[in-house]
Amino acid sequence: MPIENKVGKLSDITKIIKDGDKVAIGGSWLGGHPMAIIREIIRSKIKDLTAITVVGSIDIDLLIGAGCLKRLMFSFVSMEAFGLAPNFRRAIEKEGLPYDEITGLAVIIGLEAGGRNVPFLPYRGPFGSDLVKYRPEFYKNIKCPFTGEELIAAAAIVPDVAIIHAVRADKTGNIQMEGTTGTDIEMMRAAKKRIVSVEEVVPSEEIWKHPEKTKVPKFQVDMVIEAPLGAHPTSCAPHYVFDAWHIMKYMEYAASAETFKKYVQDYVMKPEWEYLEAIGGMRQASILRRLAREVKFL
Amino acid sequence: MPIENKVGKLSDITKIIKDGDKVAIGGSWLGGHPMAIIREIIRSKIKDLTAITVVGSIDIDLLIGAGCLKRLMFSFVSMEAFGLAPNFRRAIEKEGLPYDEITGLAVIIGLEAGGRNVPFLPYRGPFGSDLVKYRPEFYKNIKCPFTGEELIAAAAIVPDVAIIHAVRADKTGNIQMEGTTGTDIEMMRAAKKRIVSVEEVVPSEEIWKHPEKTKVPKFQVDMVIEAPLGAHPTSCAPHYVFDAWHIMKYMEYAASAETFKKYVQDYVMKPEWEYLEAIGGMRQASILRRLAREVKFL
Amino acid sequence: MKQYAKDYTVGELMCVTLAKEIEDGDVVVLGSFTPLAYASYILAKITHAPNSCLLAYAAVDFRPFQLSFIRAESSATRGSALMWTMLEDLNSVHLKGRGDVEAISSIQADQYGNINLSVVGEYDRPKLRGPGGAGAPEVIKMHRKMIGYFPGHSKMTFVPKVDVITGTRYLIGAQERIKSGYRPGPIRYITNLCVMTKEERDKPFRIDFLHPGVKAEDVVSNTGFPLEVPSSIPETEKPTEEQVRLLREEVDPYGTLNFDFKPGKERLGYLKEMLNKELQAIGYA
Amino acid sequence: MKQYAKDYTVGELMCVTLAKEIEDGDVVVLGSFTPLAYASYILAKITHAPNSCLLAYAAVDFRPFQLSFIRAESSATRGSALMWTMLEDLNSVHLKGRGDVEAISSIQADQYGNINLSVVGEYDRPKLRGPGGAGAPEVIKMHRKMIGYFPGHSKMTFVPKVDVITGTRYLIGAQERIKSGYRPGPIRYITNLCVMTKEERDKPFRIDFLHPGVKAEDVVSNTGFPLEVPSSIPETEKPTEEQVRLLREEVDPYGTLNFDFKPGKERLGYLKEMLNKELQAIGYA
Repeated sequence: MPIENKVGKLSDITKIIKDGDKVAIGGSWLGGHPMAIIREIIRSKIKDLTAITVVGSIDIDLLIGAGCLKRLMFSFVSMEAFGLAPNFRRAIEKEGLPYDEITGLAVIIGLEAGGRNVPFLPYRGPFGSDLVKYRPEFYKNIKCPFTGEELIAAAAIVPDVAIIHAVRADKTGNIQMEGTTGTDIEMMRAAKKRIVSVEEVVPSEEIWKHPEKTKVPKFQVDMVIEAPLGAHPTSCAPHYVFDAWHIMKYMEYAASAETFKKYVQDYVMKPEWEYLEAIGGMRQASILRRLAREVKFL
Repeated sequence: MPIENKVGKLSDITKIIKDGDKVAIGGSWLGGHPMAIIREIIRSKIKDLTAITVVGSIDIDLLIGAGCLKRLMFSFVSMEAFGLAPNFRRAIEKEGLPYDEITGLAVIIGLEAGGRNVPFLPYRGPFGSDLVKYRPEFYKNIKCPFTGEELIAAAAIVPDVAIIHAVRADKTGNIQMEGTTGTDIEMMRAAKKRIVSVEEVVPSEEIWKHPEKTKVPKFQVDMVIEAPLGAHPTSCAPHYVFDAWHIMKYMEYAASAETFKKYVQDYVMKPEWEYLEAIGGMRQASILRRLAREVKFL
Repeated sequence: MKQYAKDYTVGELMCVTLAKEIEDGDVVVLGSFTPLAYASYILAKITHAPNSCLLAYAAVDFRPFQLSFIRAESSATRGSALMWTMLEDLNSVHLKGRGDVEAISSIQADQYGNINLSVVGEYDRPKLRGPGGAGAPEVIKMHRKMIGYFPGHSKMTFVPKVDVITGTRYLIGAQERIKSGYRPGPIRYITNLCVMTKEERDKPFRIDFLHPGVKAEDVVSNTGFPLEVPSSIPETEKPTEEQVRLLREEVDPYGTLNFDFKPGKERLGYLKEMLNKELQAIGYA
Repeated sequence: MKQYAKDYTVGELMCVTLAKEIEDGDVVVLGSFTPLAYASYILAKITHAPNSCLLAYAAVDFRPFQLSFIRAESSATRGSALMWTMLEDLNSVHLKGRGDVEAISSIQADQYGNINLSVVGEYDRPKLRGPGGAGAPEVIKMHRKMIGYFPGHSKMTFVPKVDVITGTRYLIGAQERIKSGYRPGPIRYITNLCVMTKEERDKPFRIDFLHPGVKAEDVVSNTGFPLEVPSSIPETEKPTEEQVRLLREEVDPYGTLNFDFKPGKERLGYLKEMLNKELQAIGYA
């Protein structure tokens, strides 16, 4: 028997992600989103997705702007210091994009429940929040059978596909991460299928040297794609920082639906290697990596 | 403000562990039990403890034999290939030691619930097991408020104290582990107070070099004790193996209650450094460490 | 004797005021990248609270670092003592109520301890769709203290009742908190005008400190709900010269903490200037 | 063509039979240190199932290693691709039903798929207090297949009804398993006499294979409950010469897998001999 090889190309994602799927998107804030896969979803014209994010930013905004979503589940979507997410705002305020806004812990605990094969998990949840009232399909009251305490049950979340970005993997699918992990690991446990883009595919010997860096076991991975700088313009800590310069440019393009179409043309609808040249190529990559290394402790 | 120093001596454990406490004991099978602390509990004549273990061995057998326990919560206690645990058997078969035998996942999930501040957690538990019937205070049926599915609720377990053994710590209490972790981390989260014995206390700089090896944050640690070979005669993977030779000797002593008293005199009721000499000193330590290093992959 | 600074920005004043909320040994949580909060915690850590445990991104107990607009995440990661996932964070800190402080901000906040990060207007027909609350709706109940900071104290922000309750402190008085298994602690808002505190469900926010030059009327007229106004309100302690020096030279040389206080049209220019300094620092500008 | 070994122990026969249960790509779980199961899985991994994922202690997807009595844990640890806690194991494998095989043993087993690792006799007045089940009571339901191995096939072990149900397969037939969210798979017991399988709640265990030299009557008379005895039962496939060579020279040179088959009074001597060989191997004997 040969050792199985899960390494695919970006264009192979259509073997796993189908129109209408519920897709959990890894990363958090402006960090670690699987942006190369996101761009490939747009290139592949995959439609009617339900995106699931805990704390999303440009990943969600881009998918919304490109028209890939029919629904959104989130606890937070923002461009942080760069402002509110423009396509996200437009789609909800003007176009009525259907969405489920769930508190952050309920998304995390819901994914945990999905991963561990229970339909719910209880916690001392957000009593008093209107979000509980608005989305009863995600929150129910439940009484502890031992103490009688009233708790909130968070409903299990089971994505069809999880997509995350990581530092490295071997071809069998053992995944290493060295920085912010967000809810990536919980998404991988909960989802039915999983795609991981990585900075580098390495021989298994490299994985065995540092098992403590491996965060997802191979049996929770269906496809590995080598995509250097694959989280750009978000970060891959501690290897490169987010690209503030590109994000400022994105915010300009995204200021209107019309100019945003041009962003998609200028940056997304071309091969990934050309994207990497368009955002500044090797020099910009060096800047982002150097900034990530040059930190000063007090 | 000075940087706090949580490093104590073995004899300081009486500041934290009190007669009558519920004590969760880390380690699993013949590995990683906090044996130096266990011996110190016996030396300090701490009494009426309720021990909580998932998969215990000589740690539990020794505490029982020395008369420190008034109750035992466990899913498994055995000397594995060396046989059943002699004091454990005697105490239950002959002396009626009260105990709660709980299925392994219910102990783990119970500790998890204790750590996350919920009185229970649901799972697709051991329906049909007599243990569920015998210990209703640990198991209740619960219905999912979303799907109506019947699940089993495992009751939260909140130890007064958790004791574990680890590889290294800094003086502020950040704890690194490099091998089997069992349920040590869950015990540390669940307990009200925590004591960790470590092979070595190191400057924080050593911790920062490999944050991915740190498994317990300082705010979950109340006392750190340097105790080299502190898991002996159990293992501290991958640094030393269990001491099969000493365990065979233990099994001889433990064959009867009378000879076991002599074990306690000969090995336990003396300073820990003398214990380490009695079990073979530097030569035996070298053997156990060498065996742990000499592994062959196929 | 303390030498108070004569020259400081309102951001610096809020920053040192927030830093005082950190007690030595506290578990301090950071969510989104909020420069003012980062600067406060790092300042506290290198001055009066060296035993505080700072958490941000996946990094636990990270070493205090020099703040920059773009490098907070890699700095925290590279200086951490432990790395964990959000679920491990929940299991070790949030659900347990083990966090002491996590300064939050909000689009709207009201007299009841509610915050709104969801929408302005009706939920199904928003005038403004906000970012959402992330973990804030839940952790403001769980943490020992609920600390908010508001760079623009106005009736737009401090409304009688928020349009949508994204989250709420829920358990306010010490007794109800203890009874429900959480540690007691106040709701305290640090704004560009004052410090105000609410400690009981049935009592209003009270003005504790007025920033230098601010009058109680200024606060009252900019707040959309009734306040307790003590007859004598002390002035907020000014930053010391040493604190200002530490902030400007050590903690935050790029001036990230002042970013939130720049008027809308100046922000982009300020941001570009900060980023250019970062490029210069690595020799790429 | 396969060359079958002429010389093999019953332990080796059971070991290669158990190895056949591992399919390539399976997630295989080890609990306690059970030499025969370890040897089986490692043999499978280096022959027909290189893509299986072996889990033991904290080690995930560990490299196949040479077995010894004392070094299994450090070998698994040092060769692992990932390390996790028992809770992470539950969250990734057990609760999800993602495990394929975890061979268990038991003091008693009955015709219903129940196992007893608790007590022989009455629960509150035990004649024998067993070790307890650890995770077995729960995982025998969750894993795809329930595989048991029993070195001493007798009426002492295979009883009509276990004294205490420590755990049970609970969901047996394919339909009820799928309906409850678990993958279908048989209960299969590999003993020193035969291989027997139960696939439906209402059907008895069936003898699938008889070990060389064993007759169906031998099995029936040593089993305390009714069995389905097909009219023609194939012989268990013998170990090949290559399998025996691999076991003795590569996988298990210390002969740990035969330990369980030694009579009580020989065990200690056998153990000391194995340990002495380990000391010799590192130059300390």
